[in-house]
Amino acid sequence: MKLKNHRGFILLLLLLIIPLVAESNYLYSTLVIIGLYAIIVQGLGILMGYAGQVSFGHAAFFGLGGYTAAILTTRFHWPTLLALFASAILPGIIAGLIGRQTLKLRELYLALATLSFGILVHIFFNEGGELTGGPSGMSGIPNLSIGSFEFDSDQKFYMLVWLVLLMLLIGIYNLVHSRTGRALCSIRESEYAAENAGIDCARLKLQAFVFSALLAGLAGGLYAFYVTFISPSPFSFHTSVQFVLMVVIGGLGTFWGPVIGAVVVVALNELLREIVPLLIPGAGGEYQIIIYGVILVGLMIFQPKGLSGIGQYFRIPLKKQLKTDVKIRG
Amino acid sequence: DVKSAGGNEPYKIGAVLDISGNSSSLGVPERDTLLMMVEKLNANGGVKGHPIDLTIMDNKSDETESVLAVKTLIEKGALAILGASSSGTSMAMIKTVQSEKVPMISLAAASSIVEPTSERQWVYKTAQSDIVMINKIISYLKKNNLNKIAFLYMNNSYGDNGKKAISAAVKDSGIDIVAEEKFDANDKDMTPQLTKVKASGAQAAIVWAIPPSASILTKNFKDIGLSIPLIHSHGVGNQKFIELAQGAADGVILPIGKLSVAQQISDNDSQKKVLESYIADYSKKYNAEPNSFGGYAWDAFNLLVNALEKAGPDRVAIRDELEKTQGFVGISGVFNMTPQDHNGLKEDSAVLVQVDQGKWKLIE
Amino acid sequence: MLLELSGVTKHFGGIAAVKDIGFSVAEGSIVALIGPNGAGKTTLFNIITGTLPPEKGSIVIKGRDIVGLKPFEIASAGITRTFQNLQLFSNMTVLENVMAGAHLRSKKGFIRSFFTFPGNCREERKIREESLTLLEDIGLVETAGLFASELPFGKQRLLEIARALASHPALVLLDEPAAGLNPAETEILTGYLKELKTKGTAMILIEHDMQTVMEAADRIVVLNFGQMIAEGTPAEIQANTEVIKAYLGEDEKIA
Amino acid sequence: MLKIKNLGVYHGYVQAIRELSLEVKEGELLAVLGANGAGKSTLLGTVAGLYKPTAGEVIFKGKPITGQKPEKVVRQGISLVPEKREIFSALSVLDNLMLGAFHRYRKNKPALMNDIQEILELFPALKGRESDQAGSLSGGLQQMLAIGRGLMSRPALLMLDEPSIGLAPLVVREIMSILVKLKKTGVTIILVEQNTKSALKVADSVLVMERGGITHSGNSVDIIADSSIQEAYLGRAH
Amino acid sequence: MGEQLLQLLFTGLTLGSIYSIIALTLVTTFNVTGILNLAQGEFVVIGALLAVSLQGTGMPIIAVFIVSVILVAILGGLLERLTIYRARGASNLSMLIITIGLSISLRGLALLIWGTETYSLPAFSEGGSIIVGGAALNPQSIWIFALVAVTLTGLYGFFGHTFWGKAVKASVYNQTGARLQGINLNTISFLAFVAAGGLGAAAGVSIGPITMVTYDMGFMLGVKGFVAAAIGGLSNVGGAVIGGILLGILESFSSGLISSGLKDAISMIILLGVLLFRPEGIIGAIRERKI
Ligand SMILES: Nc1ncnc2c1ncn2[C@@H]1O[C@H](COP(=O)(O)OP(=O)(O)OP(=O)(O)O)[C@@H](O)[C@H]1O
Ligand SMILES: Nc1ncnc2c1ncn2[C@@H]1O[C@H](COP(=O)(O)OP(=O)(O)OP(=O)(O)O)[C@@H](O)[C@H]1O
Ligand SMILES: [Mg+2]
Ligand SMILES: [Mg+2]
Repeated sequence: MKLKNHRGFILLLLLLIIPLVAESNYLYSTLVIIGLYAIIVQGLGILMGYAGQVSFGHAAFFGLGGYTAAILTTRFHWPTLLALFASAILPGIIAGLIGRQTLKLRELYLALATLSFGILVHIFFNEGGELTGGPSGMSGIPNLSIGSFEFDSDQKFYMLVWLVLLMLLIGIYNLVHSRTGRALCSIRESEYAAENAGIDCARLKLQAFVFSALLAGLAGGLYAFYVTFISPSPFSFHTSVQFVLMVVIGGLGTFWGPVIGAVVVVALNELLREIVPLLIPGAGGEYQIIIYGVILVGLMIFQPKGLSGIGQYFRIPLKKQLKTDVKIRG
Repeated sequence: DVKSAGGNEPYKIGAVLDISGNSSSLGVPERDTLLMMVEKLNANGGVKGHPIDLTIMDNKSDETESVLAVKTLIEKGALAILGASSSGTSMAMIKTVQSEKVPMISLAAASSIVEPTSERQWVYKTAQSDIVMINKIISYLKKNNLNKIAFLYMNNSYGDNGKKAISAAVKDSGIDIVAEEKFDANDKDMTPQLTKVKASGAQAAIVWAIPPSASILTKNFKDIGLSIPLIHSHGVGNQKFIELAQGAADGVILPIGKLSVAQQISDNDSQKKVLESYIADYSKKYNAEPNSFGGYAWDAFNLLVNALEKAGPDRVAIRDELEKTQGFVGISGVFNMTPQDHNGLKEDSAVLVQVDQGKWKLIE
Repeated sequence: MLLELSGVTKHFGGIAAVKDIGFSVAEGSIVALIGPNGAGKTTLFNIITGTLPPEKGSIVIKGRDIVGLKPFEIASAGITRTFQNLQLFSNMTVLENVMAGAHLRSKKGFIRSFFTFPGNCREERKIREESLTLLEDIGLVETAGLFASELPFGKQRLLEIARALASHPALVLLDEPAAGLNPAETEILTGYLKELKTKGTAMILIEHDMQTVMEAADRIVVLNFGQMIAEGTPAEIQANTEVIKAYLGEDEKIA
Repeated sequence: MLKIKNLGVYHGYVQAIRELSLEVKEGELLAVLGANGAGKSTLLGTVAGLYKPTAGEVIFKGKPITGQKPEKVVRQGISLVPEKREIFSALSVLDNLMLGAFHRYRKNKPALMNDIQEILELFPALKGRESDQAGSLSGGLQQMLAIGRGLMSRPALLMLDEPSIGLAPLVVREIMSILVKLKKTGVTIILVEQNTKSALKVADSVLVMERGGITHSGNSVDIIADSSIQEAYLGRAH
Repeated sequence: MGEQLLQLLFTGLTLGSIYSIIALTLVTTFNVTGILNLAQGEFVVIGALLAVSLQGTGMPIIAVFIVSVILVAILGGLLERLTIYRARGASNLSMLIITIGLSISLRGLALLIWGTETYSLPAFSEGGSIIVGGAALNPQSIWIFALVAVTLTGLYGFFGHTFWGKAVKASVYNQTGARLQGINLNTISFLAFVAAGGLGAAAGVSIGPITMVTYDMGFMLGVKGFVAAAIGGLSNVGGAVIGGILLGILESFSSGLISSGLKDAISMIILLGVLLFRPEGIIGAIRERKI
């Protein structure tokens, strides 16, 4: 394989060296959050971008992972690492159970079904009484530890999250460049034709769904161990929408898209928080919100295929680029 | 410019507030109060000649954003953190301030924010805990021989904490909760819940909610012809509640901090002067009445300034000074902190009021 | 016999789209299915491939009844098809379309795909080579890197055929493969199909171009209003007056 | 009637039409032949306004219509029956036909119903299925519907992109005779066909395209006689 | 008990009227443009907030209603030109994201102008609840139903009986086909958003007296409307109204008789049931053949 194809991975490896040079907990936290989102969105990207199945309920799997970790460690005193595994597996199992029926639905109907699943789970977090701590949530989640090594600093957590992400990315890279990746794409393009080519669409869609739920759950578990406090509010419908935004902004059906989407959305939020008050003195959150929305709309108008497509501007010489723009009108 | 105020190095402090998002009705008056306080303090020479450099960050009522915001502030060298506005966003910050050893004064009510204090050495709060308010209500109920009550609460952490507190408080008090109903912050009609209350035979209804749902409930209450006493929580302690309830609020009873009835409290009350000056300052600057949320911010800011004056720019010393606070007269009450009590407010910080022709009236 | 149909029936509302159809396809033979528009030809394909459930009747391939199986199971039993209303994987390249068609000829599942490195995967390379050969044979190899949607209409049809052949099926159902091809191109296609037949692939061919039908088919089945009105060799059909009246027209001269 | 000068059209960075010029006279039936990918559909699409040319001019009845949007072009009296049919599959057959006359009527007039009856006479196979969903029709019936819808707009210039696709031989012949009749009423027709034999029978003049340009043009008799064209496009049977 | 049930029914109808009107506006845009407009809730809120400000100037309520409807209709058209129009040809998902972006920005704008405060609007008619059989019915909900009825009749007439209505439907099913018949998609999309804005504002002004108005309530209203529309089949105007009423009654009875905490859960379960067993909605919509 050519080096060129792996520039992204090399960049990621370089990112892991940051701790040797930088010493900002804020930076690490931001990167941890980006990393967690990237894990979720990368899985969701397989489901949405490759298999073509929209989900507006992934915050539920994220939350299920988080609550699994929280409940197992605080109520049942499981070892943290074991609880982390469980936090990935349980959402996976739930996805397996609900997916078979749900994935028969198409497009908006699937979006609605996943949305209502997400809201149901969110209600469960709120109404779970003693088990989930209700709307006030649960605190006192221990730090994640492997043996006697404890992930008690932002820096250590950052290394962990991005290593996990890197390993997942390698796996996903293999996946999308394999027979399975191709089969997923063909489901997205035409289920009839895919079935007639011998592809078991129902099964493959389910696998992609379970896979994305596993990743979301894993990220949820990591989140619980990172913040050590958990409550229903980060797992609402809004969060599911954020995840979909990240996938689409990054670029559907592209390998790097989801990661780019996660970075851009989180970084944009953080940047706006810093920059807006500088541009408009005395500006509160209102301006941030407005500008964020406007940027979102702008991205979709000018880069409807997502940001990962921007690379093409640097590769195709300008002349050809101009011709590319002459497309079907309307 | 901040530096020029006293010529001395400014003291950096940070605030994380729920300025936008679900709890923005809390965060906005808090922000306004803080901005006003800083301006006034710096104009008067700051803390021993050091101006205060306050950075306010909006967490959008989001817990994850709260964590990121508090880390930014600590990174920028904040000596202490004020906020966050609501319980969830405050809870999310605790791990960070505990491990980074930065004093934090939350503006939210839940007692779990500061308890157990053995695990919350760095965390303080200025809003009265629910139990303070509940006790006020319980004594009213006993006095009027109301033994069967209905409890209605909002389905979020505010309502949830209220429910926990009242369930604990009614034990062994001879009062029975005969109906317990909840509703969503977004609900547009609480008649179904109230129909159940009506059928339950309760002698009084206690509601733990904030407007607009609290106001809608009050309207519905009147509409379906319920005539038992309606007791709300301090969550409705602003004029907005009365306005939105459009006349239905008359007769509503609630425990509240003294801010809303500052004129009516006795001149002997040690808080009177403080309250009146806050009201005057705030009304002058913003052309509006301040509310209790702003009051929490006032208290947090002044507690911190007090500690800073004694301790100087040293986080450990600030924390120690906060814990030693005694007899500090604030908007929400008189604060007496101890190593076991990081809130420091007692029952005397609240009064019972009744709405009478659209105005608060002190009833004790 | 490779495929045997009997008593296959399907209604849509009041319309009997396919009624009591029975015929068989011998191994390595071409059966043409002709009939006026709306006669039920495509519907029959949909039934054989499991896309539509029949109301009645049996469909047996290599001795196994496939009624009730899912389309992908029927594909793995050796039947693939092309679509009259094209169903290409538009946002995939021509080569990927064919490789997706070869799905059945490789084995790696979801988990194994996740853990193996594709660069080292022999299976993947083999499929790629074979797909390119297939494209070469059908005349699409220069366009291998284009998106399927960028092909002109006629070539999209050829691509459908290539994709259907990629899994090396025992039987291919072709729904108007020559539509959109000019006579010269049709001739090449006919030659290609005949060659395929000699290599042992059986076909059912829906086609309105009589020249192709007469030249390629071993047997012809004629449908009209869902019913089978004739079956026989090309010569027999050409002489069948009912077929001429319903479908071919009196003055049609067939070469 | 229609004049095209030095037309150039791109799809992405593939040039589909290069420096193409042609002229169609009023009442003429022009057949356009050519291999797959020659650019025939692109040519019709560009005249109809679906694609925007990068160079050249399209002039209809003396007025330039270059680069106009399809909804505007159709109002000038140009109608395209596209190769992918583009029928409204969830609407009824009747609604599909009605909409063909959208730019003429915009109201449900009796005249409209008469027109529809006429079309149904031309395609008896569609009779009795007026209220069926267009998408449930068989491929060939959908093709008839698309042609019928194109006729409903009563164009001065009718462009058909491979109308014979999917149609039974009898019906193809029927369509060709309809075209001849239409021509007699003064309609100008451009017919893209792969069914060369049928097309040549009815065409006045013929144009052969290759790689986006015109390689041969002339009246149909000459073209049939041209042996090089014979070989390339007409196959063995002539 | 009977009185309680009647009360719950009345409450359900009040809620149902709110959900129906929002579902109706959602379905209208969806039918016309194929876009699910997640900013619809924001149109409702801005309409109501504008009415609050206008009312402050002492205008009579009828004038407030009309001016607010006109202003938001203009806003809708403006936003369509600035965003949807520019993005034409993009995928459905991109369009959905654009409407999400719009809703975020509009919410921010509302926050900027009107702040976090909750406002109330006066009811259309004076006087308190109507008491029937011991249960109270909010008279404002009758006004909302009137609005629903008028809108519904208008939409039925338009889609079912006019040439334009057919053209609009056709343009959703096949854009190229529609343009080739001379149907101007740009105009249709523009008008659809003008209508969405106007209808949204009308809904906002009429529900305001019941729900009160805060800058951020649009999102929840949008979601409820979306659910109601889906129960009704997503592209069916009559279904949207029935779905809305059903949802309202369901919520009312489940919080009155079962548990208020589980009220949303119950409506979600119903929605899932409808999706899984009758994906075309309770009023079946047609399905097309693809092969
Ligand atoms: N899903 C469906 N719903 C309703 N009717 C259908 C459906 N599918 C097919 N039909 C009807 O069944 C009949 C047979 O259709 P079919 O597509 O099999 O015809 P065909 O022989 O392939 O015709 P063509 O040569 O025109 O493609 C037609 O009348 C068609 O309208
Ligand atoms: N949407 C598109 N994107 C990219 N390239 C396209 C597109 N449509 C057509 N082309 C290219 O433009 C050229 C001309 O295509 P066109 O469809 O006009 O050919 P045609 O003569 O109509 O062929 P056919 O007889 O197969 O219909 C071809 O090379 C084709 O690959
Ligand atoms: Mg067919
Ligand atoms: Mg073509």
